[in-house]
Amino acid sequence: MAEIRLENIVKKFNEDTVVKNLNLTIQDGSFTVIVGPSGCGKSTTLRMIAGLEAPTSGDIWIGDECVTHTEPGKRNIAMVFQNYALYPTMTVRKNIEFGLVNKKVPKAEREVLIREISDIVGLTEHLDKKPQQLSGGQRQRVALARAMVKKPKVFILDEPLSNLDAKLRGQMRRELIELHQKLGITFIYVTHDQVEAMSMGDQIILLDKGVMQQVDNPMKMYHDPNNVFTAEFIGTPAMNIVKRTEMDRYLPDLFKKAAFVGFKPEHALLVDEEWAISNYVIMESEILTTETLGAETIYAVRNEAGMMNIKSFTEPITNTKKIHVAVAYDKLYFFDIAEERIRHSYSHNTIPLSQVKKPALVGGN
Amino acid sequence: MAEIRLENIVKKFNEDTVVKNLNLTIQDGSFTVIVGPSGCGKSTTLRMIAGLEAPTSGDIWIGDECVTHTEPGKRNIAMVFQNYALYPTMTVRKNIEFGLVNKKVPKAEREVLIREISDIVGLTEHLDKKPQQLSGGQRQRVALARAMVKKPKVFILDEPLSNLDAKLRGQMRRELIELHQKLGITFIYVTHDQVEAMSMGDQIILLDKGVMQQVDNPMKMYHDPNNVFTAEFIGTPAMNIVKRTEMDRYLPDLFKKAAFVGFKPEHALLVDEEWAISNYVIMESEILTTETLGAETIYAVRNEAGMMNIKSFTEPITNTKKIHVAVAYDKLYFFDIAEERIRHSYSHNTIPLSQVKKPALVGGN
Amino acid sequence: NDEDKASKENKVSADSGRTEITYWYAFGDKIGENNENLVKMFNDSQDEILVKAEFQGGYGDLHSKTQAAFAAKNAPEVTLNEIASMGVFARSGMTQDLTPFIEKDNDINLDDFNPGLMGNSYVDGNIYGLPYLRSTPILYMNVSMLKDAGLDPKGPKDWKEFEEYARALTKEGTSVGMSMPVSIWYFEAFVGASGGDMLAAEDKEVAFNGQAGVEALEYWKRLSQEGILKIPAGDEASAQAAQDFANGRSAMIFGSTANLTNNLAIAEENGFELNTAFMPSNKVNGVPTGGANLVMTAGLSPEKQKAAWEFIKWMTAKEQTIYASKYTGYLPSRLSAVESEDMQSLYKEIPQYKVAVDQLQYGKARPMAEAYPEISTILADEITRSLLERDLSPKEALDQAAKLANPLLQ
Amino acid sequence: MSWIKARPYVMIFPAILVFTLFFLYPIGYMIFLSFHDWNFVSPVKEFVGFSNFTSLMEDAKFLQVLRNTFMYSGLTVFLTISISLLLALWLNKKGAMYGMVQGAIFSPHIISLVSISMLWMWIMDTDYGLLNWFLGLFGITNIPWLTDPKTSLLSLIIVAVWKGIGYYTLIFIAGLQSIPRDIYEAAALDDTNRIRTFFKLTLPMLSPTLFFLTIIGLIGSFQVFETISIMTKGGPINSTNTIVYYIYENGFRFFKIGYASTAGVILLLIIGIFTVFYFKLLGRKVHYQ
Amino acid sequence: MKKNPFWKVINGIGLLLLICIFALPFVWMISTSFKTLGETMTFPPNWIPNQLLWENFSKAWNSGPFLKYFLNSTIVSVGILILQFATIIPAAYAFARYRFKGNNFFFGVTMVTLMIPTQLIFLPVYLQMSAFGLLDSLWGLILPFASSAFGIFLLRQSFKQVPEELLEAARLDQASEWKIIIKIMVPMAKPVLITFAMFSFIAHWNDYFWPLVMTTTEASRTLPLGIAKLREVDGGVAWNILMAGNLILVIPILIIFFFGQRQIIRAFVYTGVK
Ligand SMILES: Nc1ncnc2c1ncn2[C@@H]1O[C@H](COP(=O)(O)OP(=O)(O)OP(=O)(O)O)[C@@H](O)[C@H]1O
Ligand SMILES: Nc1ncnc2c1ncn2[C@@H]1O[C@H](COP(=O)(O)OP(=O)(O)OP(=O)(O)O)[C@@H](O)[C@H]1O
Ligand SMILES: [Mg+2]
Ligand SMILES: [Mg+2]
Repeated sequence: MAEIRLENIVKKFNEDTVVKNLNLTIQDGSFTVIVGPSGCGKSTTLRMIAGLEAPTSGDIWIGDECVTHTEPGKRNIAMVFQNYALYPTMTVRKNIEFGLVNKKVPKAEREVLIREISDIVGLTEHLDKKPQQLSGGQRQRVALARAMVKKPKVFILDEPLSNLDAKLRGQMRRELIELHQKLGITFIYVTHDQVEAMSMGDQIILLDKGVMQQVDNPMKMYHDPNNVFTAEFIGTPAMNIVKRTEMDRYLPDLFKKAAFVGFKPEHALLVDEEWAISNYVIMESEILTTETLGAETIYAVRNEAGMMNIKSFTEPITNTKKIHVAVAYDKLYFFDIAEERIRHSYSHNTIPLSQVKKPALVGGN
Repeated sequence: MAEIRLENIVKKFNEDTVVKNLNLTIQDGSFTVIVGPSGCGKSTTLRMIAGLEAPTSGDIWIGDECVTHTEPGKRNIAMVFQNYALYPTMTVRKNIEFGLVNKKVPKAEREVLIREISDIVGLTEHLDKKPQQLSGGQRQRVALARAMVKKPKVFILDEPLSNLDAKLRGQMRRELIELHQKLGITFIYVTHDQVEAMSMGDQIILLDKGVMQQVDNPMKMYHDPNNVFTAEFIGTPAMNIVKRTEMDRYLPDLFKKAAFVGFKPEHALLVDEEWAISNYVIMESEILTTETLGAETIYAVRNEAGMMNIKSFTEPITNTKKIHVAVAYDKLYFFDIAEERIRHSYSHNTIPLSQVKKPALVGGN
Repeated sequence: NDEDKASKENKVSADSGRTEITYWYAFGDKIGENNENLVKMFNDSQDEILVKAEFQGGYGDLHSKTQAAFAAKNAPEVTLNEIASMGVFARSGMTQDLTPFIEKDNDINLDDFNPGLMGNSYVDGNIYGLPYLRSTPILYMNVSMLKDAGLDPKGPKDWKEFEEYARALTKEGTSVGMSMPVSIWYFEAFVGASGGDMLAAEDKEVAFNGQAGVEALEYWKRLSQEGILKIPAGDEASAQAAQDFANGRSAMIFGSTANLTNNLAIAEENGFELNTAFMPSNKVNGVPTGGANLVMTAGLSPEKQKAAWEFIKWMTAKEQTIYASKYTGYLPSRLSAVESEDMQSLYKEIPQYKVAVDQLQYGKARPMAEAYPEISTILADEITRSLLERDLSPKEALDQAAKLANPLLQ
Repeated sequence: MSWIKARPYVMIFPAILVFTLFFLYPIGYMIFLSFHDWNFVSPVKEFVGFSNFTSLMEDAKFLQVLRNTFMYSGLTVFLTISISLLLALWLNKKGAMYGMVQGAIFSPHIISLVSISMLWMWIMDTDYGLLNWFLGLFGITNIPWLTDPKTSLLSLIIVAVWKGIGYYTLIFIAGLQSIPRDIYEAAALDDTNRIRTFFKLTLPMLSPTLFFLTIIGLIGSFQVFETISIMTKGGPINSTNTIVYYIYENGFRFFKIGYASTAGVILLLIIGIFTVFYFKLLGRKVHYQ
Repeated sequence: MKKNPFWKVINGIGLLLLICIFALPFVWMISTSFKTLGETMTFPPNWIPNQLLWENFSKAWNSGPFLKYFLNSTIVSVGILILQFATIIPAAYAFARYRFKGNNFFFGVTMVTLMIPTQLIFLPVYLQMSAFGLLDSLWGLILPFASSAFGIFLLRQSFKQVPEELLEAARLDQASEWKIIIKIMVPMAKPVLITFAMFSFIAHWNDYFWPLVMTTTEASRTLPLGIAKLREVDGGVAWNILMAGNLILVIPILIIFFFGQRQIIRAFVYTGVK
């Protein structure tokens, strides 16, 4: 059992409270992703779990054991660092072996373990190279192997992919998912990239300024944000959120108690001028920029309610700048003055996109 | 006029030919993006245009002038380096001013120029800081300002965004597009990130091992690749390409002369088992991993033709691993044994996605 | 390593019951070998006393190390004092008054020591050291050049002749008559030749700015300005002068008697004939002596004192004096040694050796004031200055030196 | 927990112990002696208050020694740094020839000062020296390098510069190599000429190196001893006497320990004030990456 | 950017001139060491001796117990090096990596020692050594240099540059602090350590002053003193033999330098002593 519990964890650096009364349970065997903007305390939280930093108050439990004062080396946790932190003077083999030697694992056994692990991560032929001689992806794998070989109960990864280029990042992401499935142990993964968070985690913890904002699975997080912060954080481009007052011209008689109204860029449709039906908000807009990303296109548009991003999967529009943005009422999100979500009577998620009657689209050229 | 022409450019480093007989015209006022894998000669090409490197043979023209032997400072080119190359010992103001002083611009005029430019890039309040005191995005802007203030005819940018995090990168990307529209001068932009290339360029030059593979606008590049290299380079995930022989079981009687068959991940549909119509290739497959990225989901699937990536914009499928992949015949790409494209009698691009009759989709959970 | 060295020595002394004493000496090469050889002979000659000889650098190094060792209370029992430093060591209580030993000991005959060398043995009326490796400056001449210039190879007798020699031997651009560094030792010789002293009686005041000193410096300055006396300055000036002489760029140099062997060898190698002569006289003959005296350090146990005395006595005895003189070219400090057959046959064979011995009849003690080393530095500076600056008269320069030096003697 | 607290102290203890025994305690002892009159052997050390200090400050010789020291240190450091900076700019290239030259100019650094002093005494000999022989080929004759008070200090400076250049050059080359190449390219695109590039980019980027070398160089040259002791013994006419040699001379040639200690205290004060001043004032202007 | 051949030639001549300025004195030294005494005094100097007088070397070597000197020099230089490593590595690590009360103070103390010339302190040290009974022993030559402020300074600089994650990774790997130092820090600081070792070795191998004052017998003397003995002669110095002695002194260093030279630039680029 390696369920991890943080109880009333507070962490201060001098007078700065970096983590504020965190209560958190990470299920055994889960792939938990911690996300949040830079400086929100993600690394600090991880480091407290690993024992590299002591909490100012509160307790940390791994399984049935309170490890708040246990040394890092004794917690049975392995960590993969953002920049891998490979020992640069040691070969790949020595890097992997180092922890085993410290644990006094006998030589023969070590050899077996190293052989096994390097097979798994595909490093067998690089065992005698130094880290500098490896590519980014290979280094990543050494860091993984070094962590895995110790057969830890918990696997902590702090932004392990942020140094890799897009292509490699995609590949490593998939390898990590597979690895988690294979090992079945608890993964705690930190990233500030929400795409990564969405694609990898089965539980996402969203932090902001040391306070937990939402804990949910990725789809819930995406479709059902608790507050403005979550809504704006998850999804690229972010959800468009405007003051209700600005939306009044388009939505004169709906949900007066809401302070903010939001909709996702991909839920907006670009439609012909003439077209209008009752259960859609229609906003006359001007296209400012168009980013074509192969299969999808992102438009930045301006209308009377402000600037908005629209994501579309049809051919890009190049023949006109004037456009109408249409958003179905049931795709709107409402937030109160404290930026908390006002949940609506019917859920957006139950109605599949394909079943909604679609307005005629403005065609690309 | 600042059209740039490269004529028979060859560049060797010692015995390595890094650029092989490049002929290229970059239109005045265009936003040209050079892409290609690492080490393909992108930077070298740029540096030859800027004059930082002399071509081994061939000539470079800017407008009507042959600049092959002109000093970099005299070419009226500004460059933004990958890591900005700001002068670390100078304040932001001095950084921007440096080139002007060299050009002997009088002090009063310099002040005006600096004020203007720092307004544009939003650095006015940071003018007296040193580069180390700025965040990545701000440094980027200093580099831009320094380049812009010289009012160059050509603006060269070598992977200027690769050091930034995803969020900032998106923002800077948009700013650069706007800047180009505002200034109307020639931009040459290097990146190895094809998403960037697609979203920013109005002309993309794809290089591989010092040889030009394709020059086209982004959509043409995306939808109408000239060869396997382009097809595999543009798009994430990359186009699925398999040997025709592997596809034979699904495509028994079509295009025997093709050596490779490909289709884009987003052109594949995941359909019910029973469903089958004649103008679709249907491949019984197994889902290996699922990446949910908010609005889209990427599946890695395996079937008898091999491993494939499928991109779908519907709710993720979680209830089954067995699935059928369907690709319309007119979404297939064919390549000959030399990996060159075999263009088909009808173009894929003229038929909008929405008009194709759709098979029933497999629903999400 | 160290411990087993120590224990080995302990064993030697324990086994034999010999009294161990340490002897520090200066200089390596022939001089060093001479010291080591003599000590070995002494140790072999008896079995009461065991002497360990240790090289300690030049006189300067030897002196500072002796002081430091004194402060640390591990000074050697026997050491050397450069003769001008006899006073400092004696008066600060570092060296032992030898008078009682001499008085008690019948073996030693003070009268046998060359009186010209004894001046520096007495401090405040007591004997603190015995002459050991001693020298005196003499004039070396390139006889071949003298002959070419039609001069008497015997050499000049007085300043007047010296000047004539120098003039005759100077050939513009090829050679000068004389090459001589600014050395206080030679200056002492010139002052002595004019009948003067460096310090006034009782060492309370300098005397070098008197008539004799001014005369000496004026003489130097005149010859140097005429270009017949070349004065290389600086610390290694004597080495340079030696080189000039070796190359025939100067026909004469002054030098210590200790250089004779070396100079003979060089003359032979470079193919010229060498002769020696007295330092030229002016009003009188009077030369300083040089080198070092053997001294015993203060505060020893009676046993060590006895051993040290035995050693000093043996080292300065006739046979050893002869040995050392022949080995190093230093002067034999005992009259009996000079008269010995050994030495006489040497003088017959190489008459140049005899000059120095003969000159000793005019030997004078060097000043021994505590501040004399510092005064020498000051004086050398002022002399150099006067030689370099045309307008600075010798009198002024010497007065200036006196002004700086006198407070040091208070 | 307490072990964790004690750990750093345990780790620095051996080093600090060595420093205390062999540097700090002696310094304390020296300060003690500077208030006394003593000649090594006399059992009493007579307390004299500040009289050593006052007489030292009135001693014309000492004042000249101070002047010599400043002159020597200032010029040595200035010349070494400027020449080696130029050499570094020149030699900072790849190639066997350049490697050889770098090795050659560094080689004086590995040879003992004693050997070097003897060698140079010979080279600078007025009549037989290599230097004058060489200059003679150009019609310059008989410069009395070490024997004329006008040139003697300069001669010592030449030796120090000659010895130091290789080491400094190497460090400068290291500094140059750590300057990113692309800022030079940026400057090229800004149409910058060489001189401006040097003064506006290279020099400021090298400022930490300059800083380090100036401090190390000054401390080192304040401590010059061997060359003087062997080549000139402070002469002629006191023209090359610098403070450490002066201290040694007074203490061990003239038996004035208190006086020498006082000069030592003054040397320490000078070095100390200088270092603090330099760190405080110039340190701020230095660019660190 | 284009090199014209004229400048190439000028450049080449310049480089040769540099080599001459810095290496010719040694050539002269070598040449002198083979000459007869008379030949050393000829003017202008002969670059190539009339005959190779190898006996100068044996004369120099036999002028004292040179084998003993050689051994002592080696023991002292190597001994100092070993002790320095033992003291500076933990100290530099503590200064670089731990926050503790007095960190700055003790580091300041360390730096102060950098400013003190040995000529100032030898007398008290001499008295102290005498009190410990270590005078005239190799220990007296080794102990005062058992630590090095310069070494601590350099090493601290390079230890500071090791990223914190590396240490944390090691701690998670259950490595003790000691193990971290030995297995991670030291290997990473290798170029700096080698450079420091070179400088330290050269300095102490060549040191003249300290052994001169601290030793009184041949048993504990080092090479430079043996060489100096050749110079300490009342009368003319035998330059040929002296130079032969100096060559004997220099050769081991030359060999070490030959192997270490490449490390130096690397070390300085690496430490940020720049
Ligand atoms: N050792 C420390 N001393 C003082 N403040 C610290 C320390 N470590 C972290 N902080 C502060 O704590 C806050 C949280 O830091 P943390 O590293 O946990 O952020 P993060 O969420 O990991 O950010 P990023 O995404 O940039 O890595 C930051 O404001 C940071 O400045
Ligand atoms: N100065 C040089 N000397 C030798 N080879 C060089 C030099 N500069 C570049 N090359 C080589 O030329 C090839 C092309 O380099 P270039 O920098 O143009 O690649 P790139 O396309 O910009 O790659 P990246 O995306 O990694 O920046 C590479 O193989 C590189 O190793
Ligand atoms: Mg972090
Ligand atoms: Mg590049």
